Amino acid sequence: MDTKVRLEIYRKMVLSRRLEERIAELIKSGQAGGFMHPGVGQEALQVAAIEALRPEDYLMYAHRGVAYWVARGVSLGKILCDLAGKEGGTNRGRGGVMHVVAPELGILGESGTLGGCFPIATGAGLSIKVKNEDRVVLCFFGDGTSNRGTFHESLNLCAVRKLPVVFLCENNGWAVSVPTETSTANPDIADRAKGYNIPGVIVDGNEVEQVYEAVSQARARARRGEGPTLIEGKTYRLWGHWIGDPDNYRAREEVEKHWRRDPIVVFERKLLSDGLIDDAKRDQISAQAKAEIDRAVSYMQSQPFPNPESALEGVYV
Amino acid sequence: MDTKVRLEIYRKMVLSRRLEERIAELIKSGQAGGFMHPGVGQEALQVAAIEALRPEDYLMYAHRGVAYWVARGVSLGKILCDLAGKEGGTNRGRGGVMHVVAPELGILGESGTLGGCFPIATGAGLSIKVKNEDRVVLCFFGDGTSNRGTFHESLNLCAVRKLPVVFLCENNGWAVSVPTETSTANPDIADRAKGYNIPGVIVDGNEVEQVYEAVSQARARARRGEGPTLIEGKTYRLWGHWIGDPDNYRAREEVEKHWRRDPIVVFERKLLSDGLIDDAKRDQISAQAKAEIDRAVSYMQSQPFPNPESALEGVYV
Amino acid sequence: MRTITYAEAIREAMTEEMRRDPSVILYGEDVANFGGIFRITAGLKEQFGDQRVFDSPISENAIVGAGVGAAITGLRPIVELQFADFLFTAADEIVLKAGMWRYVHGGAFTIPMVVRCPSGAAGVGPEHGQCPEAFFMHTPGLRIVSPATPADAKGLLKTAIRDDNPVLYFEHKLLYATKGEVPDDPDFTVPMGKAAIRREGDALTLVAFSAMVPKALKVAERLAQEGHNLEVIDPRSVSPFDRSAIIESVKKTGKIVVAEEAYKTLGVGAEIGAMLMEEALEYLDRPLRRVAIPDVPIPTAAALERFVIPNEEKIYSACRELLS
Amino acid sequence: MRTITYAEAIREAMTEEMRRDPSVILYGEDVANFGGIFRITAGLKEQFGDQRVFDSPISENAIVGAGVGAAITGLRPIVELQFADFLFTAADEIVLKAGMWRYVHGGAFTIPMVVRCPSGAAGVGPEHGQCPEAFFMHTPGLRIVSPATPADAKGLLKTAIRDDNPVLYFEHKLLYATKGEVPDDPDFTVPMGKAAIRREGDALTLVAFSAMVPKALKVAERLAQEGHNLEVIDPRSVSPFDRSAIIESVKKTGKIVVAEEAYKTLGVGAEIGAMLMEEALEYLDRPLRRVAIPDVPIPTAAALERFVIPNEEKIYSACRELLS
Ligand SMILES: Cc1ncc(C[n+]2csc(CCOP(=O)(O)OP(=O)(O)O)c2C)c(N)n1
Ligand SMILES: Cc1ncc(C[n+]2csc(CCOP(=O)(O)OP(=O)(O)O)c2C)c(N)n1
Ligand SMILES: [Mg+2]
Ligand SMILES: [Mg+2]
Repeated sequence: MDTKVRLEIYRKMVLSRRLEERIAELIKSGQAGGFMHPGVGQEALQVAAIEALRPEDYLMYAHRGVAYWVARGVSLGKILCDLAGKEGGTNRGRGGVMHVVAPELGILGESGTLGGCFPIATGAGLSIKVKNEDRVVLCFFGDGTSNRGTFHESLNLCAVRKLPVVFLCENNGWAVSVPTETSTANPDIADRAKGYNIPGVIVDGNEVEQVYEAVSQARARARRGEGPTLIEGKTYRLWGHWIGDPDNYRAREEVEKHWRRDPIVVFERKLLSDGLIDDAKRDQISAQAKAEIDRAVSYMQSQPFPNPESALEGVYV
Repeated sequence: MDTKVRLEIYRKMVLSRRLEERIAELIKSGQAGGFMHPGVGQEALQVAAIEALRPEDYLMYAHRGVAYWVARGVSLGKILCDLAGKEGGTNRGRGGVMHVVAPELGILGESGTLGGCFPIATGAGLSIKVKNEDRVVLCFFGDGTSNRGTFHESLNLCAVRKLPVVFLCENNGWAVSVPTETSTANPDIADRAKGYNIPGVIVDGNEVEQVYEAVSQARARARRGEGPTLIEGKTYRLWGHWIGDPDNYRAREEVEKHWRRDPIVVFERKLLSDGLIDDAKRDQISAQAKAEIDRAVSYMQSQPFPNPESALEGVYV
Repeated sequence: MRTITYAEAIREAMTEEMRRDPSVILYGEDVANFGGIFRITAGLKEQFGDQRVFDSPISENAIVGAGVGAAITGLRPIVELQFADFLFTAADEIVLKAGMWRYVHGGAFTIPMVVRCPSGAAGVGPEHGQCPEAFFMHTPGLRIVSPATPADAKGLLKTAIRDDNPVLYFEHKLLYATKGEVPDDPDFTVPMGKAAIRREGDALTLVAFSAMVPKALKVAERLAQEGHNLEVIDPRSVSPFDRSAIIESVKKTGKIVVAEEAYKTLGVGAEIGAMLMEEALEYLDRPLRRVAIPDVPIPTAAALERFVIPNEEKIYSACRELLS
Repeated sequence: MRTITYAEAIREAMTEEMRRDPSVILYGEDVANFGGIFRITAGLKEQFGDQRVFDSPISENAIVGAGVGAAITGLRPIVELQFADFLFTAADEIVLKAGMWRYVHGGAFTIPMVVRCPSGAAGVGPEHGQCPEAFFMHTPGLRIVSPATPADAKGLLKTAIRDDNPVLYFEHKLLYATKGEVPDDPDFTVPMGKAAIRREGDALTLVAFSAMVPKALKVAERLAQEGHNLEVIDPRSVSPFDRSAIIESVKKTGKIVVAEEAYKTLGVGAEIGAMLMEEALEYLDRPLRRVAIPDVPIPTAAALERFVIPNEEKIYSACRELLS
């Protein structure tokens, strides 16, 4: 894996982590509201997968954190404005952080009803196929979300029409308070691929290289016109389901065990041992992240709340 | 397989076939209307599976013909009254032949929207489990119907809660005019079982013994508390999708090829060669069927149309 | 002008728009090889190929949701649901996705999609026979069109396909075979949101759309012979909804009957009644009459269906009551 | 009488009914281990075990449809949807299965199920913040209940659980923490279909339900100080719908304002307006006023949400206009 790519992935993972830590402060201090579902612990899966894309590809992200947007290059200031319900964000306070959008980056938005992502991603794949374009769709979703009927309908439709869609399950073992085994008869989501005659791949979602490799191969397959791939990344949600979640439904030991596999620490060690970064470089990256976030926060604070009457605009073209 | 059972299955297959032939005449002569989807060609699958049930079991039949009801013992007269929209049937003209029902026989009705059957069957399984009863649910559905999202949600829920439900796919190769390969990425529906950690079994749906055996085993498994089984019976729809279907989308040769595997002829040959019936017996069974149907038709003709005002009754308890 | 059927008008509109704009595609169950179970799409696959016209699995959520996904990425999908009732199986995709994806994402996208929905009671019960316009009229973000004539069927479908908003297009099964004159001009379109005054009069305002229009016109003729000149208004689309056409008419007539094939409670007639109470109270000299399904699921048997579906007799007596 | 919260009242009703009748079960996402994301079901799994109280997958169609299947085979399921908006993801199961399974099968079954739906805008947009009563009020076969007080929350939920019809029970998220007196009698129930006159008066009829009731009462107090005695009517259920309570009140006041948290077009206010135009036209001396969401999806940002959701100020000025 290319060094520049690895460093870029590391930088974005750190930036995402720092941003979520800051967002937690903003929410706790009442400077921002909104339904924020932190992605702490899943950054390797999210960032590495998106780095494997090309600029022209489409992205359907999941509800789990900011790393998708950071990886794709959405300005942090805009993300914070969406969080705070201000102008200057991506959706003018209409949809908040649940609907961050950036068509110019291929980011198609989010469905607040889980599983709404699958048919939309399918339709984007249909566009690519019909228009014969050189791009793919990457669709993230959680293990719990994989139990919506839309998963089944969409994977079958994509597979039978050989649409260029990569489905990436972030299996973090939980859906809010429900462990995967309690809700999901076969906790290996990738085993469902056989039912659609498509490849099903399981990777360690906290291992940057495995994720990057799997998504790259799935992307290539999609571009060869061979259709979708179902990738499952095993990972873990280190924070609560949302900011404010009592998180009293998981054993502390379980959570602590996974902190020891914190993907940022894991990846950092590798980069250090491979000599790609040293302590100075690491501190610099983290300092740069802090500075960038500071700028974003003041941008957000400088932005006005939307004009109330503007709520009436833009329902129809 | 018990001789009495085999003969009973044969009798019901013949009775079902003759009844559908008569229904076709009634519809063409305008004596009955309704959305009739004939099951000609699928009687082995339908009758043998239902014979493998016990009287206390629940049945969710599919939209494909009369054999389910005949096998379960619904009076032919009632079926014809539902078809003709008359009193004396099972639903007083409310739902017609699409909603034949008989709680006393465990027949729970039909969902006119395909795939509505799966969650309902799941709920019946839930009742059995919660009340700890000694019965199972048998849920029929077509290959096309298996692409509804409700299939996925229900199989997963039944599997994860180990509900006593037997899912039986009648894969007849077509959904109206669409061949299974065109709509279904993996035409072996049973391959989806792996995604739910349950057994997936493929049988020749035109072979009475195979079907009876598979359903008996699935029923036993369900009763042992081990949960659902997904059975797929490969079969073929010998008539059009509905009575009146031009059926111009299938190659004549294909249809003729399958007529040579007409399950009634196939089974009849076996019974003859096994010496369980002779020509006289066969003619007698067919004559009895005709007589029974004649009685049913005159019962239907003797029944009144429902009183129009009665349409307002029974929306609420 | 040529005389063609409502079904042919729909097919013509799709054919012309697909020829005109390569981004228009069509899919749904049985639409390609079979040409649709009502034969509306016959021949389109042969003309436009199996990438632009294809058969989909029986997966209504994916059918509708993929339409939204395709629309926000540059196509103009026409999706056919086999029966309008199946909108319920895809209600999240219809209401919260098609209807709101643009708004919640701050206007980042347009959603130029059309969902064709064969509607109407025809002896097939409440899962294959409803006219669910009113359900979706409550939702912001959707356009809802219900043509009553071949000309409107063609002109409104062309407008819907060219429109950048999601459109639910209700085609009544019992109108498919009806004939009418349709302009030859390939650019003939009918705007959404503009009611058609099917007949001018000052005695009473009779509002009807879709399959109720021919029934309303027969009633109007019958009452004309009895000396009452009815004004028959066909809104043609309930979103956008030509409120002023109805209000202006009622200011003239002071009486209104609404005939529709929806359940009475919160049918389109409810919105009309409330709107008039808000904006034309002083002009109303007689109570509102709504001729609609008496809040029971549509029964299958002909004897029962006939009793609950509005017919000429019921519309006639509602009008008569107000005129006496 | 004890003073408890709306949330506690809901929990009490479930607890008592589950104790009373072993056929009552409860399931939904996060209801068992976590006690529900709004903590409404806390402790129930511990009391009734993991067969009667369990966590379901994120599968709304199966959740609701299995409720119907369980109900027709002898259980009385209470299913919780995490947000009322998810009714759309299961609309076929709600409208065509729960609502019509009994009718299309000729009355062969009863469907004693309750779907608990947390409703209401709370800074979470149109996929987690709607009050969709009006959508489902159009459908025959469903009961629809929207309590405004702890006493009604408890009494109506107990009635709903004991009822043999499917009930959509809307519990407004912003009411969970509100307190009120609730009778001690474990057999205290509140009938569906009986409006509560929250305040008697003759100046104007103000109809409000769910979270609009406290707002309406504040407005009524304010106007009382200005010398206008409002009658505040809380229908409590929109199916069955206590039409006569509203009609009788309007015959007395001649003026009506409807405040609701639904989209204005075809909101409950539309049915009320049409009904009054049918049955009380001659008594109305002022136009109808509907205070509702101005037909836009509910925006997420507080500044925008506040602008579209009916508040005291908007209800007040609507009343004031009619009173002047
Ligand atoms: C259709 C639907 N059902 C339920 C919810 C509420 N909800 C939001 S996130 C969540 C858990 C999702 O779990 P998973 O898919 O595993 O993603 P994770 O939160 O673990 O990242 C639930 C139940 C929803 N938004 N939409
Ligand atoms: C949700 C839904 N979509 C479509 C239909 C219309 N429809 C009725 S039968 C049928 C074909 C079903 O195919 P399959 O499940 O294979 O059963 P078969 O008819 O082959 O026995 C279709 C599309 C329906 N009733 N419900
Ligand atoms: Mg998860
Ligand atoms: Mg089939």
